[in-house]
This record gives sequence, structure tokens and C-alpha cells, in this order.
Amino acid sequence: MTAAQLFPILLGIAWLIPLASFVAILFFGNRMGDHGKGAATVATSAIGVSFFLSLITFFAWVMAGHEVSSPHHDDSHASVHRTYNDTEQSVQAVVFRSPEHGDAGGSHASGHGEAVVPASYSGDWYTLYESGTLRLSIGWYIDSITVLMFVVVTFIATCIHFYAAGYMHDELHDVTDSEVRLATGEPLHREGRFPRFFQALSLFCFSMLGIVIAGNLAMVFIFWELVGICSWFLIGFYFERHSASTAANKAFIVNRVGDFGMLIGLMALWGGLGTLQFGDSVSSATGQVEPGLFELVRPAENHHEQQVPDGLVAFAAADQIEKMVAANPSSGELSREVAAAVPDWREQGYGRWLLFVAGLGIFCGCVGKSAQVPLFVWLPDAMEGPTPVSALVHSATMVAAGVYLVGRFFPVLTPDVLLVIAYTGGLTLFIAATIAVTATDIKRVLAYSTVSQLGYMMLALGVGGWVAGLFHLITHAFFKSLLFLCSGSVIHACHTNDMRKMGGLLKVMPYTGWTMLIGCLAIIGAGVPFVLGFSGYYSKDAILAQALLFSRTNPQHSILYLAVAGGAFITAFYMFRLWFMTFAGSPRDQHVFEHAHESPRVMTAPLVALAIFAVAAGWALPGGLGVESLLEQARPAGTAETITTAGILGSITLPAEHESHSGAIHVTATLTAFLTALSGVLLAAAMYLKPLISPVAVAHAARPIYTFLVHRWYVDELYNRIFVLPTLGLARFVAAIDTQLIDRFINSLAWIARQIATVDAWFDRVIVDGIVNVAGSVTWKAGLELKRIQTGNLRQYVMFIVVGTVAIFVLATLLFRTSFAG
Amino acid sequence: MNHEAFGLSANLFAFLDWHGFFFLLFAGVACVAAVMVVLSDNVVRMALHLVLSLGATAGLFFLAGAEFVGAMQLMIYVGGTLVLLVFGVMLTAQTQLVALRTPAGDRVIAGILAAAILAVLLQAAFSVESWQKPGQGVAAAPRATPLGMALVGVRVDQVAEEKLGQPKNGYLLPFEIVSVHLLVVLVGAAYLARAKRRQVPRPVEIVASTDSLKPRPSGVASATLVSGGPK
Amino acid sequence: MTCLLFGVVSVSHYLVVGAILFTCGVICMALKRNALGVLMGIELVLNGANINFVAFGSEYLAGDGESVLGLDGEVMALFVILLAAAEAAVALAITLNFYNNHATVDVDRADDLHG
Amino acid sequence: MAEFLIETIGLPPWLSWTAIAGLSAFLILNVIAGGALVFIWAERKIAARIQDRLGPTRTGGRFGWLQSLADGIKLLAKEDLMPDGADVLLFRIAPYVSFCASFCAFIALPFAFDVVGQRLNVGVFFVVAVLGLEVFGVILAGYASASKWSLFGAMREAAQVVSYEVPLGMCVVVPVMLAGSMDLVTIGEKQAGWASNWFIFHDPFTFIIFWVYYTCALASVNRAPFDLAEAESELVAGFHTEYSRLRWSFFFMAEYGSMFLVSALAAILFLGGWNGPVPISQLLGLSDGMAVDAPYVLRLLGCLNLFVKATAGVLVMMWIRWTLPRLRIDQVMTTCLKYCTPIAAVMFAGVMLWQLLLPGGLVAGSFRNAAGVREGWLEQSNSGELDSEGSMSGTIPSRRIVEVSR
Repeated sequence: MTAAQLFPILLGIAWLIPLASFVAILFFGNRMGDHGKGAATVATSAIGVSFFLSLITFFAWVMAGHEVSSPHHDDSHASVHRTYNDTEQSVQAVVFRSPEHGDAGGSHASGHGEAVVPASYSGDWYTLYESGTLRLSIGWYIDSITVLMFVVVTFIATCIHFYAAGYMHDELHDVTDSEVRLATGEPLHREGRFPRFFQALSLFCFSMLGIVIAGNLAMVFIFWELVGICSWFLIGFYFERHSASTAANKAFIVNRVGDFGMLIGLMALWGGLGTLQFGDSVSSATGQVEPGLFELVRPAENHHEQQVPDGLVAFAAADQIEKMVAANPSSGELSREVAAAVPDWREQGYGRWLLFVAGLGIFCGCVGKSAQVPLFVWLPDAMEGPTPVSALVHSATMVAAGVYLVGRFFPVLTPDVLLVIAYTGGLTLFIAATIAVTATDIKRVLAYSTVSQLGYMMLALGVGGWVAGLFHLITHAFFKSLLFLCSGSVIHACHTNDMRKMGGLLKVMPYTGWTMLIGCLAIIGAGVPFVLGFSGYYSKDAILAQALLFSRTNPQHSILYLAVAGGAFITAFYMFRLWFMTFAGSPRDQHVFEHAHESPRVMTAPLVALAIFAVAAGWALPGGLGVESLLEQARPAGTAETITTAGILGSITLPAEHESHSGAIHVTATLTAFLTALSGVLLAAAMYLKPLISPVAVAHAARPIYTFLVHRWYVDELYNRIFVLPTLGLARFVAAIDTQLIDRFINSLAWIARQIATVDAWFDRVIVDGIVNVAGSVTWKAGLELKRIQTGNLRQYVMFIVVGTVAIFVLATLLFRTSFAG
Repeated sequence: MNHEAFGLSANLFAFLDWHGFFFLLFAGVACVAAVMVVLSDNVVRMALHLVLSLGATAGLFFLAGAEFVGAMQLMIYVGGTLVLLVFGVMLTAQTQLVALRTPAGDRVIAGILAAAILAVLLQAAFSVESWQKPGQGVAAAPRATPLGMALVGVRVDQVAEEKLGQPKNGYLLPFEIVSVHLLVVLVGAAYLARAKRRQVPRPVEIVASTDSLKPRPSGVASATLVSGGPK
Repeated sequence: MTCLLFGVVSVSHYLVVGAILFTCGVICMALKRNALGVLMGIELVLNGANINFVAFGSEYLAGDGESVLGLDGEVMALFVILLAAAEAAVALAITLNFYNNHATVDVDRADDLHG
Repeated sequence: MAEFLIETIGLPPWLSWTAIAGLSAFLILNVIAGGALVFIWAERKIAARIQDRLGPTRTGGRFGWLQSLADGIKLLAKEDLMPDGADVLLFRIAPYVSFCASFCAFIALPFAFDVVGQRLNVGVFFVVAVLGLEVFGVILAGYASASKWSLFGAMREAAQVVSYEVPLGMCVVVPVMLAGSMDLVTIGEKQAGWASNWFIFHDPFTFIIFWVYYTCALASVNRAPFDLAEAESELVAGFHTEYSRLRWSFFFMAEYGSMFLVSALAAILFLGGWNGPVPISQLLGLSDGMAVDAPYVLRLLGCLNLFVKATAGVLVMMWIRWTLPRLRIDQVMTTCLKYCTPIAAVMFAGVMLWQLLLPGGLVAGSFRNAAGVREGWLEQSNSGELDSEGSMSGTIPSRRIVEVSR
């Protein structure tokens, strides 16, 4: 079995197993053990199996030895060629992209070594709808990111399943939710929802993996919404709490805003190109290969340079085409003429806006999902959900999906869009970081740090650091979930989220404390420069380097670099502020401190496991076996070179990422990162470990800024003013119209109808009934008279019959002058 | 000794035509017996005459070359009337038997009506020329097989007119309908006649209230069985 | 009707016989107060009709070559016989019921439904 | 034969037809009457043997074979009684009705090939129908003789005969179906050849149904064990309690006549009719299968065959009568409705399937017997029945048919 067959099967199974567990728990959840204790086992084993399968795929991928698509070393083409031939012989439905694929497709002249196509497998499991070129299908697009994401997601999910099995044990028996007061005043008393939690968790895993493996945008969108609904379920897990339910709704609605933009992007693409497939696909109708989005936007014959696809051009140039039709309405000519005219239309810039809008729209979806400015407000509230949910959904995976989609969609995004992305990311990371500084709720701090880290990734992608962004996505997934789990364990121990009540917990809960320290070090990217570091060290350095390179190549955007650097400093500050306030120093609240205790094994074991990866995820093993090099294998074709384009937003130069490894940039970036992080840590220590500087004094000194930050830049209030209140007002207005105008009108109609009905009733009673009654009485009387004839005497009847017969005969004979017999 | 013995070769010189003779015989028996049915008051006598009349009719059918119908007549009709007879005897033998005489007025009216309808029918019978032409005396083809074929839907007698294939020619559907109908009737009859709890019959006086209660011989057991037989 | 003894019988003769039987049946129905008598009248009537059918269907009697009805006549006669049998069965059952309820077979007593 | 009279002797046709008709009637009458005499004597002897007696020994030699004749004379000499209050007319005609019925049935019964009073192409049907009329006389007698015994006997017989018509008809239909014709002569001819051609040996179903037929026949001529009509233990002598003298003997003749009739019918329908178990005639080369032209010797031989078979049937009836006890009326009805009818129906279906599945019989072609040629013209005459002009038919005298077939 070749890799091309193996990967879809393995990953497909890994993808579907959580669905199976979801269905199982959905139907039999309550019958699994007492209060559905077995549900945890089912869900955990399911996700564990998919983790195992993903691992197998991972190693299989590594064994397959795909070449790294960086410009230097073209030597490994042979191997690619071999793999390609295998797939060619084995399965037709699977397309393996590689330079030689062009030859097979006969689409471009071979031998362009410098633009290497990443190794990817794409194909369809099931076609939902197909007519002409339009095609909706459940398919796969597998490259190294997919495999990596599978491993990461399933691994973290497995850890978190274990963790949650311990964390959610309250739900096993009836729960008294002290945060919900009934009308009578006593707390709500409800039965546990243990299976429900794991059911939602399984569904989420299924949906997330679906996004990761999706072979086309439509499928991505479907699972996109699925993760949305899962997050709605999970945030609103304690839906009796008003805060939780509102937070769930808020998350969902805010995501709607983003998804609306995403829909626009989808429509633009589909309308113009007629396909949403990422990779090339073999249409079941006509055996030949249909180019996917990537091939369309970066066609091979164009050396994978980005260009506006013909479809979009023609789509945008509809008016020109109409002119043509008006000119000579012979259709056969038309298509050829259009084909001929497309290039200079492209030169005239037709369709560029369309591509821009498409990219922007897709990015809108990502903004909503991964909580970028301006749609980041939902994520902190989402912390109302149980902590494992925050760890899995709202830090590691789901919110990363936006970043993942941007990375996956990278080839289609024009430099303009990338610039927008970069600025959005920068803004996000700065705002979120600043808010995190003043937050006192431990989970909110982490939430805002998540937002800002997502901003980092976005920015990295925006400035062309494709590998950097995704690298940070993966490392961040590890240490952020670790941090969340730690905070969860802390909350579990203290039964409060407020850091001001904590302190000195390191003694009582060492596992949590040390692992959390590792997490903090990882997120601030600590490490010995140029030697060794935590995972964050590598990814953040890559981002910094790329940002630096970007600001060097186009200085007008150098603010982005400042944002990154400043963000690094603030990150270090608030992370260690958190750690110091929680674990170091002396307990601020004795009562809490005395009840604090180390969490059970089932919770600490995942912490340790995650901590290991938080440390080592960034290391590159000898033989190019590391996350970074693996990501390199998936780098979209044609993004490896420095490209300068004069876009809508002015001329932009996307620097090639490998240039950021060059000495000058690299050293500068690393040192910057190190120093900023160090200073941040020191400042935090100064304020919260050794009270050299009093935070209160600082707050007093900068009261306006402080309040501004405490109120989270008044974003929520702003939205409330801009959107919510007007909406409510409009609603009231419409309701008034309804009650005052429409209801009145309908009531008057009803009144008129009643008047008519009374008249009609009178008519019915007097006239109609009168007629009927008269008829009835006449019939009755006639019957009374006629019944005398019915003597009931059989023989008499016979005689009547005879008389009748004879009469008929005679009459017939007389009248018709013929006899019946004749 | 074959069919011609009944004068199918009547065109031969003969001053006595067997066919005519037998026709007269059977027709006479049939008509006289029918009249007797009307005239006699005794159920069993009526049944006897009826059977005679039907049998004679069967004879007429044989004469007309419809052997199958004749046999059918014998079997079903005569059998059926046999059952009639049995029932008559059983029913009327139950109670003290009174001859149910009809009032004279009814008889008169019935006579008039009979005359009228008979006149009409006779007029109809003689209204068509070709009916009065004497038959050609063609040896009638035996109809058993064609009948059977017709009943299963094939009209072999119409091969000449190529109507063979036409479905509505045959009698398959009516045949099926009739057979189902027979079954239904059997079930229904069994249901109607099923043994019910007899409520006490009304006193006989009401039955006998007509002025025709005959003095009967002293209550011999046999006397109960003898309806107004000729004494 | 002349010299039947010396002429071949024609359809009309059969029709005459049928007419007589029919009339007798009608009178029988009209006169008999005994339910069984009425039944017998019905049988007579059907039988008269049957005679006509057979007469029309008979090739032998056909005045000019082929008969009026051909085979159909006999088939109809068959059906009439069958239906007569069925009718007899039901009618007898009814009579029996009537007798069970009224202890008589006098049809004049069956006027419970008179107006 | 009629042709013989007309052509050779030159009698006028009407006279010859009359003569022939009279002759055949006379012959049949003698068959019945003589048969009755013989059978009565036979029954006495058989009953005696079965009961370990000697039976009549004196009258006419040591076998007492004149006994029944003597009985006849005694009957003639007896007084003619008629009960008071009897319905005179019915009482008088009842015996004749019975006798006429069983006599008319003989009209259509072939004794050998073409030795038949009147060859009807609905022969079987006719015979069965007319046989059903016999009970009519019985009922009349029972009713007219104004005695409870007679009435009950008559009622029983009526019920019994009417209900046994059903299975009887079913059984009779089977040979009709096999032979494809209701003409008794055709049916008999179809079984010509070796005994394997007899319908009773045609297939297992026919074998069973033969016995069903025999039982039903027994009942419909109300012989023991179905003789409830004259159950002397309960009803003195059943329907003929009040009868005496010649009228009584008519009943007797009618009974024996119908016994013989049903046995002969059984013989024709199932036992190969007038064909012997071994086709001697064509073995001897006497006839090349042309029974038509075969010398009258052959026909007489056929008559002999039939008589032997029929007599055997009658004797078996007697044997049964003196062996089995009499059934109760409910048992009689049960036998008819719960056993005979369903069995007959099932066997009918079985035969039908058999015909469908193996048309040639078990041994293929065993049906195509030595009399194939004769079958040839039978086919023709059947097809003649089929063809639209109807000019040719099974009832046309055999002479013509032969001419056609040549």
C-alpha cells in the first residue's frame, strides 16, 4: 500500500473515531456506568486511538522522506518522482502534487527546479453534489501540516480527556451550583452532566480534525461551523449560570460576524472559479485532472507565481464579455475570444479586487474564530466554560483553526491581504497583552495571552513568515494548553479564579507549580541564545526575525516589528506576574491556602506530559527531523522567494523566509527576544516577587491608563453602544410597528369579519334554513301520503312489476311503432 | 342409434317427424306442468310439477342441440328444486299445516295480468320474420368444448371472424365473477340459515286466521304430513 | 304453429314455450302465499328466459343459417342457471329465517315494513 | 345398424330409426331387469356365505339360481296396499320416477365402443345428473306414503344424496380432465391398450381418487354402509315401508340398476372401460386399432369386459354391505364433507399438477398406446368439435368419422 493510499485511510479513521464515540455517548451515554462514568472511558479511548493512528501516519510520513521544498537541494526530486509514480499506478482519485505532476497533467514545461511544489495528497471520499464543474465533496488534503496538526490536536486532546476525567468528576453525582441562585434564593440543585461533557468533547475533536484534514473550503466551512457549535455547547456547559449562557451566545454571535465574511469569500471564489478544492482533483465525470485553488492561483506554468486566475478575471470582466456577446453572438467564437482576452484583462487588473475580497473574506472567518481584533471580545468570556474546554478549545486547537486556515490558504492570499492580516495581528497582540497586564482572573490572563499569541501568529503569517506562524501555532498549542491545565488545577484546588486570593501555592502543589513555570518560560520564549531553549524560544525567534526582515525590506511597516518586540516584553511581564502571584510569595488568603491541595494523578500526569512537549517541541532532531523542517515540506509553492508586488495597498515586498535565517537578522531578533523577555521577567519579579515597586503605586500613578486597561479598552462597552443598543432600539421600533399598526389593522379586519358573519348567520338561519325546512316538510308530507302505497305485500309488488312491464311494452310498441323484440 | 334418431334428417321424406313429436311432447309437458305449479296448493305437488317442467325444458334444450345446457339444467335446476322440495316438506311439516289459499280477487287480477303479459310476449315472439322460418336442420355442433373454451376466454367458434384474440370476446371474467358469486352466496346462505335460538313460534291461530282452515282427518301422525292432498 | 308434426320447429315455438313458462312463473309469484311457492315461481320465470336464450343460441333452430346469438346464448343460459341456483340458496335461507321468526312461510305475514 | 336396416332391408328411415330406438330401449331394460334378478340372487348367496350360511339352495337346482325369479312371481302375487291418507298420485308415480331416472342414465352409457343408446358428448355429465334424479322418486315416495318412517328415510336419503353429489362430481371430473372430453366413448377409448393406460393407474392421485369415487357412488346409490334411507333397525324399511308388490320391485330394480350403473361408470372412467387389461385384439392382429370397423365380435368382447368389471364392482358393494356396520347420519355427513370432499379436491389439484409436470405419464409415451391410430381420429373428431363450422363432431356416426380419418 503506497503512502497515497495509506494516509487518507489512517487519518480518515483517526478523524471518524471521535464521531463514533460521540454517537455512542449521545445514545448510550447515560447507560455507561453509574451517571455515565464510562463516557469518559469511551471518549478518551476514542481520541487515544486517533492519536495512535496519527502517530503512525506521522512516522509513515517521515519514513516516506518527502523533500523539503526550499530552493537549495533539488536533489531529492527522484524520490518524489518515485512516490508520484506509485500513486499514479495505484489510485487515480488521489493526486500527488510535485513538479513532475505538471508533466503528467501536460500543463507546464518541466524543469523549474527552483519552484518546488510541496508534497501533498488530495482526493475525495464522498461527493455530496456535482454538476458540471461545481463539486461539493468530503475530501482530504494531506501534507505535513495536516499530519502535524493531527498529532498535536489528538495528543493534546488525549491529555485533556484524561485531565477532564478527573476535573469533571463533580458531574458524576448531583451538583449543587452555588453560582446559580433560584428565585427562592437557594442554590440550584441539578443532576450531573458527565456524559454530556464528553459527548461534546468528542464531537469537537471530530470537527477539529475535520477542519484539519478538509480537502476543500466548503468542507472547511462545514466543520468550521461544527467547532463553533461545539464551543457553544462547551462554553454554555453550565448554562444555568447567566454569565455562561450569555458568554456562549456571545461567542457564537461574534463568530457569525466573521463567518459572514467567510461566506462572502467562499461565494467570490466559487462564483469565479467554480471549485473550492485545495489541491488538484480527478473529476469522477471526466477522468482528467481538474486544477484546484492552489493550482489556479499559482499555476505551474507561471512558476507558481501568484496571479489572478482566469475564472476570476472573466468573472470580474463580465461587462467586457457582454460587449463581446453584443459584438458577435456566436457562442463558439465567444469562449475562444474570452480565453484570448483574459491575459490583457488581467494586466488591466480585472479580478484583482475579487481575489482581494476573497482572501479578506476568508480572513474574516479566521478573525472571528481565532479572536483577532475587532472580534476578540468573545474569547475571554469563553473562559466561563470548564477549564479543560478552555485548554483544548479556546487556547490550543479551535482558536488556532483560524491561523491554520490562513496558513492553509496562504497561496491564495494576495500581499494586500497579508498586510491586512499582519496589521490585525499586530494590533491584536498589543491590545490583548496590555489588557492581560491588569487582569486578575487567572484564566482571563491566560485568555488574553492566548489572544495575543494568536496575534503573533497572524502577524507572522502576514509578514510572510509562513513556517514561523504555524510553528508558533504548534508550540503555542502545547504550552498554552499546559498553562490552562495548570490554572485549572489551581482553580480546582482553590475554588476561585482570583489571583489576589492565591499565593505561595508552590509548596502545596509542586507538580502544578513547576509545570506552570515551564509553561511560562516556554511562552515567553526563554532559552539560552543560540544554544538551546524552550519550544517558544524557537518559534518566537522565527516570528521576530521574520517581522524584523519585513520591516527592513519595507520600512513603512516597521511598526509591526515594534509591536512584536513590545508584545514579547509585555508577555513576559504578565505571565510571570501571574506565576508569582499564584505560586510565589506568601499566601494572601489563608482560608484558600489551607484548603488547597495537589490535584490527583489523572490531572497531574497530563501536565507533565504536556510540559515535556512544551520544552522540547521546538527542538530539531538531527536529520532535519523537527517541526520546523517538517513544516518546510508543506510550504506552499512559490512562497519561498522574495516577491515584490504593487498591490492595492501600495507596493509590498514579502521577504523570503529563509533569508530571516541569515546571520544579521537572526542574531538581532534572538537578542531582542531574549532581552525583552528578560526585562519583562525582571520587572514582574520586581513588582510581585520582591516588592521593590508597588503595583498599587503604579496603578495610582497611571490611573487613566490603568482604568482604561482594567476596562479592557472599553471594547465591550463600545460594541454595546455601537451594535447592541441600536439593535435593541430598532427591535423596539419594529415591535411598536407590529403592535400599533399591524395588530390594530388585523383586529379591525376581524371586527369587520364578525359583523359580516352576524349578517350571514341571520341570512343562514332565516332564509337558507327556511328553504331547507320547507323542502324537508314537503318531503315528509309527501312521504306520509305515499307510504300508503307500500303495503309490504310481496305479491302486490309482483303485480306492480308486471303492470309496469306490460305498460312499458305497450307504450314502446305504440309510441315507437316497434316492438321490443323486433 | 345416434343423434339423427331424433330427426335431424327431417328433410327426408317422413310423415311423422320425430323432432316435432318430441318437441310437442316436451313443450306440452313443460307448459302443463308449469300451469299445474300455479294451480296446485300443495307445496310438494308444486315441486313435483316444477321438476317435471324443468326436466321437460332440459329435454327441449337437448332438442335444440344444447346438450351441455340441458345436462346442466338437469343437474343444477332439478337438484336445486329437489332441495327446495326437501325444505318445503320440512318447513310445512312442522306446524299444523293449512293450505294458504289466496283470495279470489287476487286470482282474478293475476289472471288478467297474465293474459296481458302473455299477449305481449306472444306478440313479441311472432314479431320477427326470421324467427318463424323453420330451422334448416343443420346438425348442431356439440357445444361442450366451445363452451368450455369460451368460459376460459377463448372463442373457438369465432376463429373465422378472427375475434379469437379479443379479450372481451370470451367469458373468462364473467365466469370468475359467477364462481366467486356462488361462493359468496354459499357462505351467506350458511350464515343466514345457521341454527339460532328459536323463539317460541306465534300461536297458529293467526296463521289459520284466513277462512281456509280445512277440517283435517283425526290427528293421525301421518295426517300432519299430508297437506291438502286430493281426498 | 301450423302442423308442427310435419314441419321443423322454429325459434318462435321455443319462444312461445318460454312465454308460457314465464307467465306461469309470474302468476305463481303473484299468487302463492307460500314463500316456497314464490321461489318456484321465480325458478319458472328464469327458466322461461333460459328457453329463449337457448332458442336464440341454437343453430339447429336458426331460421336462416346461423343463429341470432350463437354460443353466447348458451353461455348466458349457463350463467342464468348458476345464478338461479345461487338465488335459490339465498332465498331458501331467507325463508328459513323468516320461518324461524314468524313460525310460518306465509309471505302475506311478511309485511312488517308496510308503510 | 340403422343404416344397415335402411340400406339393405330398405325399411323407410323413420321406421328403422324407431325400430332401432325401441330395440336399444328394450335391451337396456333387459339389462336392468335381468341384472336385478341376477344381483338379487348373488346378494343372497354372498350374504349367506359371509354369514356362514348356505343361502337359497333349492329353487331351480342346487344353487337356487331361480330364487329371485320366484321372488318376482311372489311379488306380483302380493296384495297392493296403499296407506290411508297417502297422497295417491305421488304414491303411484314415485317408483316409476326412480326407475325412469336410473333407466335414463343408461341411455348415455356405452357398453362397448359405440355400443351406446345415445352417444352424448356430455355423457358423463348426463349420467351423473340423471342419476341424481333417482332420489327424487324416493323422496316423493317417502312423502306420499304419509308415514313418519318413510318421511325420515326420504329426508335422510335426500340430504345424503344431495351432499354426496359434490365429491362425486369432483371425482368424475378427473377422468374427464385426463381424457379431455366428457364423451364416455372417448374416455373409454383413451384408455385402450395395456392396463397401464387405465386412468386408475395413470398416477397415484387417480388411484386414490378412484376409491373416493367408489365411496361416493356407494353413498349416492345409498348402499350399505350408507343405507340409512332403509335402516330397518330404526325406520322399518325406510322410504318404501308402505310399498309392496310391483311398485316395490320397481324401487328394487332402480336400486340395483343404479348400482350397476355407478359400477359401470367407475369401470369406464377409471378401469379402462371395455378395454381388457391386455390388448388382445391388436396382439392377434384382429384389428389394426380400428375398433370402428372391427368385427362386432370385438364389440361383444368389449361388452363382456365392461360387464365383468361392473359386476365385480357390484359384488364388492355387496361384500362391503355385509361386512361393514351402518353409519349414523352425522357420520355419513362427516364422511362426505370432512373427508371425501377435501380429499377429492386435493387429488384433483394433484392430478392437474401431474398433468402439467409430466404430461406423458411416468413412462413417457406410455399414453401413446397401440391404439394410436384410433386416437388419431379421436384427435380429429375433437378438433372437429373445435372448428368453427361445427360440421363435424364427436356425435356424428362413427362411419363418417372413419371416412374422414382415411
